[in-house]
Amino acid sequence: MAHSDSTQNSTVYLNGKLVENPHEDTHHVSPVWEFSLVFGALLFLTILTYLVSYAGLGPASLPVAMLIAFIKGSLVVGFFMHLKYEDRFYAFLLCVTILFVSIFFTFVLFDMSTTAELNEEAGIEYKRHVEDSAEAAEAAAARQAAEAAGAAPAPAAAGHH
Amino acid sequence: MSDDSKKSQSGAQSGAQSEAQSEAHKPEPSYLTAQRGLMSWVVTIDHKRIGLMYLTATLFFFLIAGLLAITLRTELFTGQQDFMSAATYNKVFTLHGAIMVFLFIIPSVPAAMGNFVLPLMLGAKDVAFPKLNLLSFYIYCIAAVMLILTLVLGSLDTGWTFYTPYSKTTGTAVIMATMGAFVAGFSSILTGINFVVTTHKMRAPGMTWNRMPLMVWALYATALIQVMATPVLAITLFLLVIERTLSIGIFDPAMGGDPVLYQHFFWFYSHPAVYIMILPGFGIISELITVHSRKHIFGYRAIAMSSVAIAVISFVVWGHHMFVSGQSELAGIVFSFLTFVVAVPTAIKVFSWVATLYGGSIRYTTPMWYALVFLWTFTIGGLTGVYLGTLSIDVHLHDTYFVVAHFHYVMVGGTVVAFLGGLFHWWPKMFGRMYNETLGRISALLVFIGFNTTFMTQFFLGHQGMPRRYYAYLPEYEAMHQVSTIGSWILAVGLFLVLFTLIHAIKYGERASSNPWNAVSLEWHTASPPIEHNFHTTPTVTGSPYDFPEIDKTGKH
Amino acid sequence: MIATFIPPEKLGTPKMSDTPWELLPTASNHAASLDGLYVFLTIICGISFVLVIGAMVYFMVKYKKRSDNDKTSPLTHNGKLEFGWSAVPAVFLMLFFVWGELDFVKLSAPPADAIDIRVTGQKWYWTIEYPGRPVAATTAALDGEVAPLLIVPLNQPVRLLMTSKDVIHSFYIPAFRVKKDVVPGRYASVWFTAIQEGTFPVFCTEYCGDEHSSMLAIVKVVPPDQYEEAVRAATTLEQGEGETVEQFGEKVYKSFACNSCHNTDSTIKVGPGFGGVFGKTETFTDGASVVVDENYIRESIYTPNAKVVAGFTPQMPSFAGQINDEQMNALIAYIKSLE
Amino acid sequence: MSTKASEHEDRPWFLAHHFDTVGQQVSSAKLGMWLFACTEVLMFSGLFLAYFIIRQLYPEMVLTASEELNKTAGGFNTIVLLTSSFTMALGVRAAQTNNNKALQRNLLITIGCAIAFMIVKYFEYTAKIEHGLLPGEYYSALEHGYMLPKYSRVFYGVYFTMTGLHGVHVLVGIGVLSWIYIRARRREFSSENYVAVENVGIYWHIVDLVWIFLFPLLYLVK
Repeated sequence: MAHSDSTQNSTVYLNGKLVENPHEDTHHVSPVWEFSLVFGALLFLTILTYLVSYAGLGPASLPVAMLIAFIKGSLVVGFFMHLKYEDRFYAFLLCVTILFVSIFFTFVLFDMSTTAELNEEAGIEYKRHVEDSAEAAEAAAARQAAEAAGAAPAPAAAGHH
Repeated sequence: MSDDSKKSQSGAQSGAQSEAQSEAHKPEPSYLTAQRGLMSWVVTIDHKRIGLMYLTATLFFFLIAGLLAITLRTELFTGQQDFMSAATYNKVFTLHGAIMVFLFIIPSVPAAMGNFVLPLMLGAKDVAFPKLNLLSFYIYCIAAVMLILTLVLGSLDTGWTFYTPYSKTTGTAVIMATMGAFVAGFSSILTGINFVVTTHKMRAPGMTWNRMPLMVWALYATALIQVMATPVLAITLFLLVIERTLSIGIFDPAMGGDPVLYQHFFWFYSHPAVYIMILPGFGIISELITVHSRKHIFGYRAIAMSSVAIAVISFVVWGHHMFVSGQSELAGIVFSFLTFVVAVPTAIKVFSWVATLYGGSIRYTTPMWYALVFLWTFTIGGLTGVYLGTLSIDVHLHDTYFVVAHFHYVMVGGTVVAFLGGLFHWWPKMFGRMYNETLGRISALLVFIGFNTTFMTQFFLGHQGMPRRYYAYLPEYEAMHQVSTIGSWILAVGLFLVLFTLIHAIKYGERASSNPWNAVSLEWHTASPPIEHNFHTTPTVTGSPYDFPEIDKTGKH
Repeated sequence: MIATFIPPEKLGTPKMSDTPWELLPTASNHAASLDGLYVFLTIICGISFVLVIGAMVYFMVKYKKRSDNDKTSPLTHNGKLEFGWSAVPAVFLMLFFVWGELDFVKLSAPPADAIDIRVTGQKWYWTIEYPGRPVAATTAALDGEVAPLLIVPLNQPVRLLMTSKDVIHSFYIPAFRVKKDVVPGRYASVWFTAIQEGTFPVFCTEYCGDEHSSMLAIVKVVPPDQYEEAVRAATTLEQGEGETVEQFGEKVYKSFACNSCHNTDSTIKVGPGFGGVFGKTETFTDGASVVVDENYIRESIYTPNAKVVAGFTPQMPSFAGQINDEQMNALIAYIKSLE
Repeated sequence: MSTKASEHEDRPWFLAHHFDTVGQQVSSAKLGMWLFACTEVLMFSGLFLAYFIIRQLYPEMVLTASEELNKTAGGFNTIVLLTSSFTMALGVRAAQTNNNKALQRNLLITIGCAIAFMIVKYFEYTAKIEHGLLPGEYYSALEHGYMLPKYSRVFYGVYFTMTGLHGVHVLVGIGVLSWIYIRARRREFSSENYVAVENVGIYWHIVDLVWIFLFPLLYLVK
């Protein structure tokens, strides 16, 4: 609290919990060996991502690469940026940001992956790219051929995306 | 800055010395008269002066966008072309939307009124980063110049939402307008950072989180949204400009992208933005209703927590703008459910305000009238939001005048009415002058009548199927449009009367005491207009900001 | 001007609805349950509005300031009341959500036996293509004036497969309560079963530029037995007997909505005006110039972007495969007759 | 200009008038910087989402188009940025322990690494421009003999947007770091007044953090 002229540093308790006092500030100085250790770990993890990309894990390679990147990120944030020794609120802020980023990602990618859900049952083929002139002519010809053959002209599209 | 320089030159400290111990030597001059000359305004870092500069700029743009709205409504008086061509009409409605959103309603309550009131309410000498505050104002001015420049470069006809692929292919000055909004976003981020840090670190001794006025809670929640949502607007507009210049194809279907992605990016910012617009209005209403009915707020914790809850949930509901836009139906169902979750805290707030009136001693001053008008219009706005959140009804009502009526009820009926109430409430504190009470009440009545005639008819237009942004319409809708246009004229008269009353009060209003409403929160414990660094001695807070003397503590009530 | 080619009074023969608050005609299978939810929602919201504003007005009157030393109630919160007024709205909201969601799923999943009609949105007109019929850009609907016409059989499910050629449009039939954004690059689908005969207007509800408010069309519901006949009549564009070539040319001109971009006098609209254009020498963006004759008109309709008149942008769509020779000759004759 | 003149003597020179104690000023500055860091993360999240969207729309196109990127240059740049982060952290530690010489040395190394990063990026970009692997209309990979899938131009559009915006942040970082270096030479920083160095450190670590996520996604994608 701003203890202007009154010298007492009025620590305020709120139902038993010390109200976060804006004036104390952690002066934690981490030792040099801690930084070098973290730096070494980061270099090792970078080489690890490099190897993982050649290991050819196939579909699993993206989650593994993201996991390694997340570990490297938390090392940088935790030690290089002192978040481990800082006021809890800064870590809370970062977690809220990551929460909003993940909300943004999950909802948009959920929408993109389920766009054809109800349409698929109804047989609507869901085309992503616009038929350019070459494809349009080709599709029109296919449609004529289907009509000539009397088949029900399902909206066949040449070249799925 | 024209009307600021006409400050009263008396300079003498206003009469009553309300501070704890009166100063021995000549009383300190107020922040308006402490320094003289234009330079003292241009390079000021005093949050009160920056607040006034923001107020003048935002009210100026409110005037411009308001006049655009009047020309719109007058053009729509008949179904045929009256005095504008279709292209001009599209440019006018786009500019009405863009200027209102980016240059008036987002900066007005937080930056103009919040800058003035927040440090005073916290008992602080200034905001945490005064220079950053001034930088935020000048970034706002650059954004304003850029949006005015779009007028010169062929104006903008994409709607304030800049939907692609239309905004990619149209020939109007889309790049200059998007860059203007991009820069306005940074001014909003800086204000947001400033307010979050001020609320955390600059509170007076004894002011715990539960002893803060609810206006501070609302500004804090707004600042959090401003910080967390505006960067996504920055990247969206950045991608749009790159799409137009380098056409990277992320939003352009012909090159493999998808326009619905732009809508996801845009609405991820824009729905939290509508809560940036309304949350400060909630804060003002909590202050007005308690002070003018001499009652402790009903459900302090519920209102404070619902401000933060709205701030958080507002990030998960943006899909309800896109139910029929080709978004997947399953995603639509999820968004519709979450939209109803966000409706509950808003309802709690409205019920708590009405409950605050119970057992009070209500003084019908102008701010109180505006608060009551707010309750009427915001309840209608909120309830019609439920219509648009329901999936099947939104299929029918999406992009019709029902949507136009809904968001005007919440924006004009909500934020603007609360803003006007706040202006009347804090005008004595800002300028040390009382406004003319009868003129104020007449303006409240005119605003109420004009507003409701204009936008109530648009609900019926909407459910009759009248599409939005239509320049010419079917004859069936003509009668309702005419009623709406007449209503908009009444609303315009009401707003001009407000402007006149307030400006007139600065020069000719009689002197206001430091606590005309004998309120309890900290900003009323210093002189009005306040001295340069707010308080002689930093006040210590012992109780809640709503412990009015009239509250009967004897328990017999 | 309202749609240059659709006079307002000729749209929607049964008036949309007489009084503003009356609901629209319930002309499709979705309309009934949607209106039911709409009325239920209005009743609940009306009651809660009356309760909230009534309480406000009552408190305003009862607790107005009587004297300077009034005593006000120390009440600051009441747990049960606050829980009550959070739970009750939450229950009603969930009710609305579930009812709305059930209708929405019904609205989004077309039945398998629906008739497929392809609709293409383009800057400022709709092209409707019936199964097995040649593409008819705009079909004759009303005497003289012409609007895109969607002919729908009574009591049979119809599915519209829609896409757009340039920007996002939105196909909205208020009387059927259906709407879907027509996004370029993907198929959007809307389905309904018309249950009331008559014609109803169709709007474009997603802002798409200058003539957004003129992008109208008409839905015409015909009994199932007359459906084939009506579709054939709507999609044939031949020279009726007693019609001069120029009159037939004008019908073709309006059917393909040429007038939404080109005026019939010499003023510029989006493209150049055709008044007195025949025989004039046109200079192009690349500086070359040619005397306007039949071949130039034919070529600039089939491949418009080959030669673009100076001062204009190449945004005219190609009509290759849509206009047959007979219609082209009539069109040329009509343009020749314009002064 | 509070009227208590006497109270002014014991206020340290760097304490602003509206703060009451140094602790309040330092914690306010740090909270402000962390909020700015959050806005940076949110801004780059938009670009990462654009990348994931394209990866979902055209999976095989992204794999083949990213083969053209120079992995060793990307790897070298990652190492350079990690070392600059390491020396930045040491610099902040030096400021905390009043070791002005070490602070200046570390700041110089960090600026050096940042410039090295930009030089490597310059060579990468010129290589791409020559091969025509450019976004949007400027995409002319075919003329340079690259048979790439249909929508590779969109991948290169996102590649250039992400690495370009990150590059701009590195340039801004160089500017801010040299400003701190100038103030360090003027001996402004001490164990009480080092928050400016720490804030620049937070900014620089965020720039490094973005590259840590950007490198595997763009270069090593499989």
